[in-house]
Amino acid sequence: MLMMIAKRLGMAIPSLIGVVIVTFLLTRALPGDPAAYFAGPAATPQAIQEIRVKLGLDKPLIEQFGRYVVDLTHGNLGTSLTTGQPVATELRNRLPASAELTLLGLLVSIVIAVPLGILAATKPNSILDHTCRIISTLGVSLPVFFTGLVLVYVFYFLLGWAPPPLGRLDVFYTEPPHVSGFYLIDSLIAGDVPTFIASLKQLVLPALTLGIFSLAPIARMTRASMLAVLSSDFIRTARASGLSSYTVIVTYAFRNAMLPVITTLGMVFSFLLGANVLVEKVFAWPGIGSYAVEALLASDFAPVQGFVLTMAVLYVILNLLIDVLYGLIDPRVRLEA
Amino acid sequence: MKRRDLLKSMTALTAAAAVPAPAIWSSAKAQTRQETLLIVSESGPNNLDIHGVGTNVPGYEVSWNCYDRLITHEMKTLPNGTPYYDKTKFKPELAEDMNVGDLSATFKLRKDAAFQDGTPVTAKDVKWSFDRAVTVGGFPTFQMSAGSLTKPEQFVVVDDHTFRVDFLKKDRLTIPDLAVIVPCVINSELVKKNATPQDPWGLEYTKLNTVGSGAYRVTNWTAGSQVVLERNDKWKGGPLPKIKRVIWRIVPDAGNRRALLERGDADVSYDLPNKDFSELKNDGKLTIVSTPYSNGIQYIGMNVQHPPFNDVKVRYAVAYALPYQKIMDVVLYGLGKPMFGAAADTPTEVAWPQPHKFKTDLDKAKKLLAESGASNINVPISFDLGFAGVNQPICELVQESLAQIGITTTINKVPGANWRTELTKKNMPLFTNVFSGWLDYPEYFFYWCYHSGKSIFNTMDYQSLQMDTFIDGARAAAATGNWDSYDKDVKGFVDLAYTDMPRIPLYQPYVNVAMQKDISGYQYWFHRRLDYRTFVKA
Amino acid sequence: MSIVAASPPRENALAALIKHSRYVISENPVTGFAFALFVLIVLAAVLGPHLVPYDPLQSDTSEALKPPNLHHLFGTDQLGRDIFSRVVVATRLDFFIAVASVVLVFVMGGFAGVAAGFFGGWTDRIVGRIADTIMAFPLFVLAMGIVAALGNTVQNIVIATAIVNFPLYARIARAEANVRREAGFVEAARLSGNSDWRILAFQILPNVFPILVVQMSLTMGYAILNAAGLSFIGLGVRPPTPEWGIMVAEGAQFIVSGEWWNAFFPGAALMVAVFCFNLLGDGLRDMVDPRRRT
Amino acid sequence: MTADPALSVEDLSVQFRTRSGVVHALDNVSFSLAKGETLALVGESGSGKSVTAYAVMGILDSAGRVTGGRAMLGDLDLLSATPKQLADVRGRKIAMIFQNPRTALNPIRTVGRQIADMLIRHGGVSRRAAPAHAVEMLRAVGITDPARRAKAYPFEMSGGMCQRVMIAIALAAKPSLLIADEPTTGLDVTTQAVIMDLIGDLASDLGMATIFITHDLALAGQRSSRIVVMHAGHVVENAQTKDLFANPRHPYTAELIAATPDSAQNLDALSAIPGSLPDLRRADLPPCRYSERCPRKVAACAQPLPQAAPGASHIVACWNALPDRAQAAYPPAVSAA
Repeated sequence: MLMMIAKRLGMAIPSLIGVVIVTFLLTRALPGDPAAYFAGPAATPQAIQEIRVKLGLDKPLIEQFGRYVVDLTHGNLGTSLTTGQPVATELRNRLPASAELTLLGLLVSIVIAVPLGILAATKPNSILDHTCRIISTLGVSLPVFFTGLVLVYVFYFLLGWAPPPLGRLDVFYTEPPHVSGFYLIDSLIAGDVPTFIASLKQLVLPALTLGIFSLAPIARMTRASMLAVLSSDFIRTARASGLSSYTVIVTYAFRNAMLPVITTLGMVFSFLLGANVLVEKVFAWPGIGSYAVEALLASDFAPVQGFVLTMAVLYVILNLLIDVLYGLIDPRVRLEA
Repeated sequence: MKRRDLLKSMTALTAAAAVPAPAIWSSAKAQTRQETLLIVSESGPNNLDIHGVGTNVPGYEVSWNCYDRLITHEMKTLPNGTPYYDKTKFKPELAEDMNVGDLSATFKLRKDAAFQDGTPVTAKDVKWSFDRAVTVGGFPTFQMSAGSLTKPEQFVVVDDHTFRVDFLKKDRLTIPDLAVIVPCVINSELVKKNATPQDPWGLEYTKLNTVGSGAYRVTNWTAGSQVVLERNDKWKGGPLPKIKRVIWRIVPDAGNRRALLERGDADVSYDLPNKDFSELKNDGKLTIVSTPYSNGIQYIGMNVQHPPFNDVKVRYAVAYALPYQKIMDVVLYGLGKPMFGAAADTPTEVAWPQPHKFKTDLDKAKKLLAESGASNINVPISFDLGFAGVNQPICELVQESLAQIGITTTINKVPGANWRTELTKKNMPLFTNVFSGWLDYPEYFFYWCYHSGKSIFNTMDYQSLQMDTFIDGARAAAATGNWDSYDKDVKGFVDLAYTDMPRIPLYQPYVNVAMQKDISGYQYWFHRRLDYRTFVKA
Repeated sequence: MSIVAASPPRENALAALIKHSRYVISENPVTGFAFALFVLIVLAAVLGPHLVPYDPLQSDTSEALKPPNLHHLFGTDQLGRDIFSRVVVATRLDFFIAVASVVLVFVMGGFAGVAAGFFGGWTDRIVGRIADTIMAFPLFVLAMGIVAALGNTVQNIVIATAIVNFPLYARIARAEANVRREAGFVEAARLSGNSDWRILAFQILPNVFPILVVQMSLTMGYAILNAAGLSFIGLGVRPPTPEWGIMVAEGAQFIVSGEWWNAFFPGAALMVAVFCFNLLGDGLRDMVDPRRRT
Repeated sequence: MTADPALSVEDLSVQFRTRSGVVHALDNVSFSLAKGETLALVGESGSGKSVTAYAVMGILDSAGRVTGGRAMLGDLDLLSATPKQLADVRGRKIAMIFQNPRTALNPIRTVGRQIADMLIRHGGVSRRAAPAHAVEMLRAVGITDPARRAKAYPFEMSGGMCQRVMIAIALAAKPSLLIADEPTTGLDVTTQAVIMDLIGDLASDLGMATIFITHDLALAGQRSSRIVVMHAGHVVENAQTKDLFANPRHPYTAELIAATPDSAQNLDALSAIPGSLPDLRRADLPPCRYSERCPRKVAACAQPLPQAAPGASHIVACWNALPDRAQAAYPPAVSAA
């Protein structure tokens, strides 16, 4: 198992290097001039040039890249122009917000999509199957920001069931003491049930928005994988053995069918991290997605680079976790590795 | 619109029936809420110090409320009842007395004033702060220079509580310039302790910490998300503010901001789309205050150095082609003061802004364009995406109108952060923009916008010796109180601006603020941001 | 089901395809519905500007923000433009974005993937690395970055969408080519003296093609969503060009004030199109490879 | 035959609906077997042997549909039984073992637990006691070191061992009928014999009737007392094993016997059966599905197949059967309906 992890990490290194290079080049190609930004509204061209020299922006690209890499190895991701704070600090502060939201969104999606997929697979090509397919396809056919806005309009503005879309916690609650950075977890650790409820309420709509968006891939994969497993030899054996349909579907088929679904979850998570960017904007969510969008539009290099790098690292870690999880479920992987 | 009404009544019904989230607040929390002002806006500060590098406009609001200046403005009341700063009358803030001489002004500081860490405010701090403003460069230094405050030698510590500003020359903007946001007084000892050799003015420290003697201090700031300010109970610059805590949340989506206001969750917002303001105003559930920008104009600018707009006839053609009234109707919803279509016999006034005499007349526009001989004009029309709500429909309407006289345009959205970079380059042929000067004097506006100096707000790259003469003349005359000459020069530059027409004023925008009915005490300031100190929550 | 091992009767290939399609549609009526929708979308894309009652760019401030009525089926927008006309005319641009980006990625990803699968070795490694690197980005953010860096044009939106989908196509093509490399008919072609390139062009590509075509339909939906998302954060097509995404994004500000039709109709059009492409993709997959249906 | 058969299949017809048309997979298949009897279902692949077994077990895949007939297990018609009745019968009264034992077992569940699942479901064994019983079962099917093997996964075991496990699963509830579908396919020759012996021994120990499905006529001859020959979904001949070999009457059976490699026969005599199975999707299937490859085709073959005489012990469905050597003096053993 450890060997496998090490091997996976080794394989991830080239793509991380690729990410660093691509991000660097991409951000340098952004329009806008940080020197002009720093120099302020009334700057003379000379003043801008001075600042350019100070920021090292007059150096050849390759030298700038060298400096960037050296900074990276020291854990220095630079400072954001727009917010004026070190990127590493801000990413650290904002990452839990995004992670909590995305994970919950994924959870919502799994809770809805997996049963849908199973239902569809048990009766392929029935009305039920078509309905499941239409529901999940509809979910992925709506722009995620549109879904979010409509949910806010209906559940907050019209019905008043949801709290105002004002970020992670109602303004009159204080955040729970920082342990994991996840308000749901931290508030429980602190035994603060009202805060737990308040932060859960804030999470419901954005998580639902993300969940709806990612129904389709999970439901499809569950259905396909369930169909494949249900027609496999060992399910035939189980059915011929007269095991109860619950045992056949849940203990035998479902657990086997989950293996490809878990792999898909990795992709879906990455997909959701992208969608998050838009959802965070709608719900004023203080996550890294909204941070990156603002920075990108402002041609603010450092946060964009930091964000992409964080995402790439997350992606690698996530895939690793999935491999580990896969190994836990599937003895073939665990015992043969 | 029956459906709308239905929706509204539904909203009211459900609002009454729904178990409101705040029900779980304890009475203590309700109490807190009573003393807390919740503001929602589109964007937040990027720096808590106005002297900082690249501090944005929301950052000014923090500075205004967290730092004191030597002097500030008196209030007057507009005909509609809105308190409005009086540009001619000053009152002490940190100073208890001001004595303006011929070439200097002397200030006596309050003896009881103290910074929030308890250190008394002394003349030393004032000098350090002013030295900083004229030295750090960028916006603060430029703003100081607008009042002819450029050298540290001008700032003299007489004794601990006496401070003198020496004038380099007579300038009627010097005293007003001491009441703007920039010359704020900073706790110099505290900042020096946190300064580094690379950063002798401690800008990194004040970026994150408010270290003034002002009425509020920032206790929590998450960039792009929220700012929390707590009242300084020992504030001496004025009567103790009623609001104990201000929570300023950043809500990027305008629809959500309106929803928050309408449902009573937010107390104040000042950057909704005009349409929302106009509807909320008619709706009557909220208090809406609309005040024209002092010394501000939204305009269509043209680069006069390059074809096709180097030809004044083409500029006239554009001025006759603009869909002024359409813009007033569907972009502003009437929340703006027209700056076009003055009657032909209207005399030029000694005031700014004032309307020009062009109005939409496509035939005239076509004729002028034909006379100019320009053809096949195809230019981008640019706008600042940061204010897309107004700028984009303006550009779309302008594009449509210009197409009718044969000028083809493509709309070019410039992200907010790049807008100033683009302005600096002075190569956008056609654009819309808004400019408003803090100091409400015509010559101040013209100095920024029409003088052939290096101001980036002369976005048309307009260069005219005659214009420079008028502007410089007006400034000199104002300084010496030669009002006849002043009036002549002001009329001169206004007339010239409307004769050469490098930029076409559209309207004077309004500052709109929406508040819950139980909120009062809003005041209009030249900087157009909120002053928390006078707000009251009933 | 070992019983159908017998070879199917020979039929005219076209007749067989029609018969098979009819079967797929009868088995899956949703696909038939999606196909009908698709025809409608194509018609709107081709004929759109000739079908609409108003000039989609023509403002009429006296008619601004009118709710749907007989003259304006979908109502009017802030500048009094007819939303119905804008929605219909927008079909062409959205369809173009979808098709162009998909064709582009089909060519890029398809060739790279086939080459990687067929030649293996360094080609495979390089293509694999590029795909891995792209995959490590959150896709939407990468698309944003590309459009922000290259500039805000339709062309760049198309390029960005193609790039973020590259790994998907490259991988599918690679896997298919890899399997077929060892297949009997390729072996036979090789033994009869065909060059690698000939084999690639005449034996491998035609076999990989159908699998990728299925993917194309699914990606078309994604392309439209992607463009809409870019519009929402201000990176989409230039105003006042009608495009569904930007119309939804701009209409969103009118939802709370009750002018729901601004966002609703373009949103519905967008949803219907994406929905149709997705369902069609499913159906195509059934036709091309019955067992692969997921 | 016997008054109280273990299983009696009457006129079983099955169709499959596929994307290329309806497959007439089984057509009026009838046979029965007595308690304790071993019957072999023999035919080429695609002849419908397995489909017959699946139809009886109620585990046809979803495209398959029983269009007629009965399968009586005691008083219960398996074909019209409710899913619950079926589930109670399966494993308890009829069990089935399959070919390719390695894929026919749940890959991510230890074999011990798979046996325990059956014991808990049918054997009245408590959850707590089941693991120990499972070990006993493994011992009973001749697995060495059963306690350790119970914790192994199928992929860790050889094919032979997996088949033993499957037998253990099948016999866990001591059923009265075992269907063994090509139980030795995929096993090496020595293992094949061992497994067949094991099945035979356990069947006689338990007094169990056995249906043995195979394409290997010689193996069927060694292991069964009665043979049912199937071709393209029809039963073409049904006779006592000795009788069948001594006196094959259907031309197809005769060809099969001739094609069977037998140590007694010269390899040169091995002849292949000409032609292949007809396409069962055809709408114009001839009444006798062998007629198109039959060397003895006569005009009568265009009529519906002859009906078996009630109570006949040697049934042949052919208008032009080979002469009955045992009863050559008599007219054909079948008569027209």
